[in-house]
Amino acid sequence: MAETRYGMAINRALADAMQADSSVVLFGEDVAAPGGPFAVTRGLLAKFGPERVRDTPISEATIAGAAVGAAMGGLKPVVEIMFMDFMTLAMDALVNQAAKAHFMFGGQCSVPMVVRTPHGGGLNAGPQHSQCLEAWFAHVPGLKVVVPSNPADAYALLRAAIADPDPVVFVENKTLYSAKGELAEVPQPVAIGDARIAQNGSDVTIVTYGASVAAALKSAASFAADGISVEVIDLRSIQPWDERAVLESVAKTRRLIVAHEAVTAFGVGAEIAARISELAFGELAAPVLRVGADFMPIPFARKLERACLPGEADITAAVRRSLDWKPNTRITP
Amino acid sequence: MAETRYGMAINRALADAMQADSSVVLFGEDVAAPGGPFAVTRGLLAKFGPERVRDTPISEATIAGAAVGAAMGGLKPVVEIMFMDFMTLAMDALVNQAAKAHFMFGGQCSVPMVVRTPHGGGLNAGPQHSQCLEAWFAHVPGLKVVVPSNPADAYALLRAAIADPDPVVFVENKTLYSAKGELAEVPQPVAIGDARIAQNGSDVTIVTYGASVAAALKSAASFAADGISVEVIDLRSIQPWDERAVLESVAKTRRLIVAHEAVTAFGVGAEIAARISELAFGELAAPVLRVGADFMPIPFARKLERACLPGEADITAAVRRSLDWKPNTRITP
Amino acid sequence: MHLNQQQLLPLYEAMVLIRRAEERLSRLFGDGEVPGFLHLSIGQEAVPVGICAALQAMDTVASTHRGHGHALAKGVNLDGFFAEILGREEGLCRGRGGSIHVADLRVGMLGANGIVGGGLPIALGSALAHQVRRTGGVSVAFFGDGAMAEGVLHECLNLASLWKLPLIFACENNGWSEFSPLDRQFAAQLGALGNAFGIPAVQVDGSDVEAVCSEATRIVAVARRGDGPQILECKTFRWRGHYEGDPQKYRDAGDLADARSRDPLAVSGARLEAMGIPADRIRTLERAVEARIETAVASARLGREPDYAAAAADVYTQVAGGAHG
Amino acid sequence: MHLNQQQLLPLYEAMVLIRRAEERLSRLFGDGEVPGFLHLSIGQEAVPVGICAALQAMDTVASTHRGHGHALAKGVNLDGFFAEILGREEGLCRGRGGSIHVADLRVGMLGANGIVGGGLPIALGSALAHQVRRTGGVSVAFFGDGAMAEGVLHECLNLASLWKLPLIFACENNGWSEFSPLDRQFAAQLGALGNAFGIPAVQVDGSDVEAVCSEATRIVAVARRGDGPQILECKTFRWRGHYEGDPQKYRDAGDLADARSRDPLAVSGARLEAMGIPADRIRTLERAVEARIETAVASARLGREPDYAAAAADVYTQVAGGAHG
Ligand SMILES: Cc1ncc(C[n+]2csc(CCOP(=O)(O)OP(=O)(O)O)c2C)c(N)n1
Ligand SMILES: Cc1ncc(C[n+]2csc(CCOP(=O)(O)OP(=O)(O)O)c2C)c(N)n1
Ligand SMILES: [Mg+2]
Ligand SMILES: [Mg+2]
Repeated sequence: MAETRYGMAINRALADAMQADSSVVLFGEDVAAPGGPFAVTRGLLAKFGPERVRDTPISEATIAGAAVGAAMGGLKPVVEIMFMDFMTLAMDALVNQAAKAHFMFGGQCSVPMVVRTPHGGGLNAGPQHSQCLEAWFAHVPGLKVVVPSNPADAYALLRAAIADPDPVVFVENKTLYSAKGELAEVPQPVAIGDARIAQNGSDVTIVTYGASVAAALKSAASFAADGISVEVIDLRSIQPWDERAVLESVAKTRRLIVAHEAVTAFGVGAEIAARISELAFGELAAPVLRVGADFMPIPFARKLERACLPGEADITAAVRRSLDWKPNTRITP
Repeated sequence: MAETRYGMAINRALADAMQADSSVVLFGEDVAAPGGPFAVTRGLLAKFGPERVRDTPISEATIAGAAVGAAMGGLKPVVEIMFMDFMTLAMDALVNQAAKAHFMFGGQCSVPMVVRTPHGGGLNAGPQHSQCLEAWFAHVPGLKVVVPSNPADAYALLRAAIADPDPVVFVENKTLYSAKGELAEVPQPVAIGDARIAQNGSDVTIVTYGASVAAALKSAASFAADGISVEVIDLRSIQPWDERAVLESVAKTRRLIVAHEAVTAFGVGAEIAARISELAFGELAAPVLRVGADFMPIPFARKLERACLPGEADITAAVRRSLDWKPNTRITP
Repeated sequence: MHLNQQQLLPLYEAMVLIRRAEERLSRLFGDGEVPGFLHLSIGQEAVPVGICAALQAMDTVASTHRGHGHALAKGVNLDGFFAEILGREEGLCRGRGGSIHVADLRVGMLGANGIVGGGLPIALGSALAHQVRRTGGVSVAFFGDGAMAEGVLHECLNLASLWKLPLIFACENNGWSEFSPLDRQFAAQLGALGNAFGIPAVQVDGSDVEAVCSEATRIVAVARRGDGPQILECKTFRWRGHYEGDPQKYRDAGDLADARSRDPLAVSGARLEAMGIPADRIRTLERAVEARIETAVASARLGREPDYAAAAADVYTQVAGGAHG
Repeated sequence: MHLNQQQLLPLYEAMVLIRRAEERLSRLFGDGEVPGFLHLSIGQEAVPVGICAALQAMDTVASTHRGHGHALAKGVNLDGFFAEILGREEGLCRGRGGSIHVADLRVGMLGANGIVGGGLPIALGSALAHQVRRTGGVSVAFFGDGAMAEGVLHECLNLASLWKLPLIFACENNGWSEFSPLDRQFAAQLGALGNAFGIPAVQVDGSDVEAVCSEATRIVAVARRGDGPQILECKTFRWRGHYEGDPQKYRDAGDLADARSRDPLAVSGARLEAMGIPADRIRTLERAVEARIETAVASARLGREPDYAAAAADVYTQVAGGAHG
């Protein structure tokens, strides 16, 4: 076991995957010589050479589209889109080509590609550099979406994503790059679609992923002092997501909060809330509550951004609301 | 009152808006001389001239981006993206520019633009020409999204969208273009965000929009024969959506189905189901159920496409499930 | 440069195959047997045939919405081709894609494409795979004149040039982008554009399969030996509407007459005649092609309806475990 | 072409304003007073100043992530500028945008932009508005050399040419795209590319404000009289890192020395000296600029924290009714 930063865990996963499989190639803006905008790909050019590690021009549509063709041609491309906000420029290749090729060509081929991209705010980077858009991709049959919350999962899920035959959107979080965590000498594998119980509990369940996991754990710890036992599930994968793990937890706690950094409205939490509200309808002691960013572009100024993004306090408030919920509480229209 | 086709109602709305306001301009692929791929813009070039009605090259990113600049420059552009699947190429301008300019520039300007685009299957047009992607846009603060289901609403909502100071994604439906309906000489206005009770009922509510409204109404009619009274709400607007209308209906029926043509998972229905499950938790007699397309790219062959897309039978089955729901029904993980 | 008999005859035959297959599809469409949209390349046959004749089996092509010619010239299975367009389980894509998504990866046909310009970066990625894996293969991106307006062309010209990829930009310039003529769609000449990126470009008479083939052979060799991307612009003519059923009101009689005046089959037919190939030998060849087509149509018609459960289970590559949705 | 004293002095002053404002921002950033990222254009001042000097008030400019120069040269309110970058309610964008989204619509500054290439179609749309509304105005799209790789440039060159829009493509070629040099990013010359679309292109020394201004004046007049889009490529130098805090390990000492050897302020300063302007007059001018900046900084520091409730209520244009979310 060694302590590693999230960014370095990704670096190691890339290096190990490239070592293990010569068909893995990397390309993206500033990923080769400069070592990546967040230093995540540092050293890989030197290790694997300019044929397999390439800087591209600022051409997101073609980065993603070329990955599709390269994957169909026998490579396993891992490409980087520098900020998730710029995925807007790569949508066609991902949604109309990568996601559909396997199905629409009748299973003739697979498209084993990974798009790494960081989402999230917290850096006062403003409305065009802070978005969490993973719900879009989860809505597209044929894409997989993962969002690791810690170094060990980042390593394992990236290895799983690279090994996966299908296109995976691998969402990183800018504020997590420097976060530390244990990463074993021989890391444990993680299957895409398997959630992780980050904290066992019995009174209420928080389902979350990415940077919000830390906030949820803090909230859970604060409740422990009051003798309230909060279970925290780190979803890790968004598409597919681990419905069974959530149902099992809710069967026990009968109360569910879904928390993420993305805007609440029409976000990932909507699907989870809708699905669990349906499947566990008779079991729930309170409505499923959601915590996410307020409905606005992520603002620049420190105070505004802080107020907009969800944090521990918002999660705690939601847990309270859930615990305090009375059967006759009715919010009228 | 005169019977008009949905496509012609849109045509008339465009003509009336252009007549009323010389700052309204149209551009898009084949919208001018050819009169539009679905003949929706026919005659407008002749009426309003080549300065205001323009064919563009196949450049979706620039069509949308130019609309932003034109709107900031005092025009009211109404642009067309030929199939909603091609919105993948126009995401940046819509999401990072149009949606955010008003907010991110501190309210200095508005971006009064409309993007018209048809979604939906039913034409065996295959995986890249049949998608319903409105959930993506509803997730983006700053965009409005409307999806009219009939000629009168198409007319009124398009006028409202053009008059609106903010960017509106105006979603049409390919199979509805030839659908007929009444359109008054002086049509009634409709406000963006106002739902319509398409059918009054008291036992169960179906919330829906677009082409699924017709299927819901048929399903409702089939239940009427059995003495079951189904209320059908045509949402008309997706962002913002009429929460109050849905809550009012559910207060009465205590049972809710959300139906749309888009893929169910992470679709518009997820938000509605999540929200109503939360707000009306204590009032619901059964879980909110969703009806949508199965989780796959929309397939080409007739049989496959029919099986994938939701229809009257699927809605009817969901209504039955809702009515038959017993408190002890528990779907275990 | 002229080809000899042994060289020209198979190209002629390949063009006849495309022509007759599409004529057959047109009738099937008229009879309601083809679901969805249908875009025919009748009149343009010399382009895919001339280019694919310059390719090897390992070489790859990414195609367009008007992709039947590319598919057939690259050698996709004929039965599977018809079965796909008729929406059958036996189709190349098991009925999930249709005309606009015909693909046969076994022969390097990476798929027709419903997105104008969508094949360009796919072909570029395929060329990258050839380069990195040192397959010795080249990749071809077919695209129409209308596609030239898409930004992705620019990105691909740039990246292909920077990376010296074995990529052929094959433009089928038929002068129309749906219902709009080229001069209202694109302000540049492709050659000048390519040259700006340092990419050599040639224009050929896309109705003359010999001209197409000889230029293609030359530039494919250049690309194959590692000298970077090449542009081949083929001037050609769309005989039919943008899609079957298009009334073509936007098109005047002169334009249509012009189009029909350059028939690739007539051009090569005249050459074969001049070489002294007897007319009945040609006729026999044509009959054989027609027979193959009828067999394929008959077998497609007998095909099964696609299996929905199989489709639903095949959204992701089937490996152990993993439910989605 | 040389300018006279009356012409050059205000340009010099405008360059000093940008230089000193950015130097001040750099210090504020170092002190933790500027949230987020900060991209400075020190060394490039002659480009925005020379171009904006050729514009009228009604003309519009769309800018980039490195947009302070464009903003200040177009005349945005200085207090609002600093207040925005410091994240204050009094900021041009009420603290919601920051450095990378500075905008002042009143003076035709359509916004800095966080999306590389994002300003191009916006400027094009603005040019369309000028054309349709017959304002007589022109629109300028500023973009960097790195942005040339984005497909949207191609689309905009094409559409601007087809529609003969009053649009200036103003490239600030500083040789770097973040941490990567131009020759590894773009395979074409912008001039050749523009010419392929029939768009006239000129290159100027972007460190010489007179050269920039006189070329800009000429082509703006061409565009304004309806003769279509124009390209102005300004060779310039980025003195600082891509962003403040960038250690620039990728850049060798020679490149940095080259950059600093062409200082727009020195170039024009020498001209002013040669014209016989006394050094103390220049110094007075500089002091006045510095004083304005200090006033703006002081007022920004005194500014209020932005109002969250107001922001939340302003996602859509405020008209009667309508809740969202
Ligand atoms: C991205 C995108 N935009 C628009 C369309 C609609 N469309 C299909 S074919 C076509 C014209 C293409 O013209 P061209 O590239 O010249 O090919 P041709 O039809 O002449 O073979 C258009 C606009 C599309 N399929 N994809
Ligand atoms: C679409 C997009 N891709 C990538 C980036 C990240 N990025 C910001 S600036 C930049 C380099 C831009 O270079 P250039 O256009 O030459 O402008 P300069 O920084 O030199 O002024 C990159 C890649 C971005 N902001 N937007
Ligand atoms: Mg064409
Ligand atoms: Mg640069």
